[in-house]
Amino acid sequence: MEAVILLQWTFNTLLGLGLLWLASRALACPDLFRAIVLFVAFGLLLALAWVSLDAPDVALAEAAIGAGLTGALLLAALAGLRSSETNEKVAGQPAKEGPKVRPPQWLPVVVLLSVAAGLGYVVLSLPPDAVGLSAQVAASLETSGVSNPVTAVLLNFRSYDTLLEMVVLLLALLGVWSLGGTALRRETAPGPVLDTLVRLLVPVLILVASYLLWVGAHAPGGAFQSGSVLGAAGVLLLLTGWHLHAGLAALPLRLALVAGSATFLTMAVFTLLGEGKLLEYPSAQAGTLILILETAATVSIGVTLAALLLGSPPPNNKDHT
Amino acid sequence: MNAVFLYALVGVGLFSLGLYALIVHAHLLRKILALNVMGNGAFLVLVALARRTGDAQPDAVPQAMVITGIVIAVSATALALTLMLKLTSETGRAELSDDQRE
Amino acid sequence: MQTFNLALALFLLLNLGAGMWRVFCGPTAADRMLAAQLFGTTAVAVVLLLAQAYGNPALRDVALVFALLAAVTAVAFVRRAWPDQEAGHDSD
Amino acid sequence: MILIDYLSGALLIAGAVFFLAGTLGLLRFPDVYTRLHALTKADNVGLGLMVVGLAVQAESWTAAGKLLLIWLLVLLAGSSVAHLVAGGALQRGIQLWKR
Repeated sequence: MEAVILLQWTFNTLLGLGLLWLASRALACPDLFRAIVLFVAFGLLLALAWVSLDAPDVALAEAAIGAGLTGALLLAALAGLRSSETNEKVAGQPAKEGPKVRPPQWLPVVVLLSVAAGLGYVVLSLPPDAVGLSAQVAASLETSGVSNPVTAVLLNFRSYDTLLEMVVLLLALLGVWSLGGTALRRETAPGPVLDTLVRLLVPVLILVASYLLWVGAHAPGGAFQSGSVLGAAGVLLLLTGWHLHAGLAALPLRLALVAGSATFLTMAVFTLLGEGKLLEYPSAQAGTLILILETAATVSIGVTLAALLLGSPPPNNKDHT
Repeated sequence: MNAVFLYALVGVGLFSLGLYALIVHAHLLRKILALNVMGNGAFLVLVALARRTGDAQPDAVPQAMVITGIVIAVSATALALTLMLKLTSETGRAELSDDQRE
Repeated sequence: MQTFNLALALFLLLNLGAGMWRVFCGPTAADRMLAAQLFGTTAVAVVLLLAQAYGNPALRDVALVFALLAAVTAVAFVRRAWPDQEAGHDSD
Repeated sequence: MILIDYLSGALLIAGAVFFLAGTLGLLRFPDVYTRLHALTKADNVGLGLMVVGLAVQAESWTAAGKLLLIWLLVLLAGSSVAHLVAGGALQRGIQLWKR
């Protein structure tokens, strides 16, 4: 048993040091592309940290978002940055990407050290044992309709959080769209290999998304993880030149985007009228209601994440007239 | 020192590193990366502290909040990146105007 | 068997650290991306080993998502972020 | 039981050796094409051996099936990406290493 503890301790220490090192390299690196690759690697290590911290639900979300979607978003933005910089013909701009770090001035260093020291002191002074809300969660798990505590918290006990989160996602997309978005790119045709890869991978991604949605009731998984995987499928399609059929780009797309928020709001109104409390489900139907909510949320999260990568509303029939 | 405080301290370190980079770097893409590192540091503190339950199951509430946070962070990053691209196409440089004198 | 699995996971983590060198040195963007790709595969193996060591089969789903999502970043790189002219050719 | 543990251990160690070889190749080989060659060994054989080694230990056939699925997915993605990167590198005129 001793050896196991020692190994775990070494693993955790190395992982922690690796995280700090990768983050500092990613932030200090002179080349932006390298910084992004380091940041993606940082996301991968962070997912390993969630695994060691016994938080598989978080690890799933991080694996889908931190290691996949964020990297794709950042790389796409870097490409956009390069093309707009070459369009503007700003002299010496590529060199400007180079070291922007001024020699460390004393003020930020002092800020860094005092923030780290203060926060470190606070963290270390916390009691080593704290049950938090886990007792309450365990006590109410029976009536929540699901047996995975994290899903129970997200979709039942604190479902107002998730309701507002759906709205935040929608607002982020509206923000992107109202900025006029970025110019839609003409993707070149994918070669046969990429084409085959996408044709094989996208159905598997959709299948895994559905699996995670279903399994979320009793094991790690749920709407967020599932929606992120679905979003990754959309991102993969968009990157290889697929585009939404113009007939689907107007109303059906909007419906998919608001499905999560709308279902949540409807549910909130009904529970408020029926049970007298916001989003408090009758425990007999809770499982079914949660599944309905999660399905709608998954569709919305997936479509929103893919739309965020696209950057501007896809052209629809009305635009042409 | 057990794994809980190890990871919590790493989280604090990440947050401070991110804050420092946010202040000293002028390039907006770097500032966005720095914000993400800061956020991940905060998440790490939350999830690490949620595990102070001994052998029992970890506290599910902070974990749920972090999952929400991860999805919010990626959508906020996408919005920030769009703002950055917009600014670059307007001004030709991915920096805030304050930093143009150096 | 638990000790053995954990020891292997630790070994792979060290391996990962060594692979980091390539992300720094490049010299081409493709080299950096390759290193990140190896990171993804190693992370899959580490998660699978940890799933076995901790007796938590749910962690295999994490590895599954890793395996699926590794391709997304790589495709984003090949399709978007790869500059048409490489600044530094291989020289070493 | 013991025999199975030995078998699984041997497979896992063999897998780890391929990962080590992949990393060493990534570090030591002279150009992007040879590094690709080294990398795909870790992707395909290294993870494959590990997956078989873990599948031997797995608690059920479904668990073993999921492990196999993970390997197949990595195989698919890894080989396609290797092809894309090599093709892209040739297109961009990254020269092949000559002794």
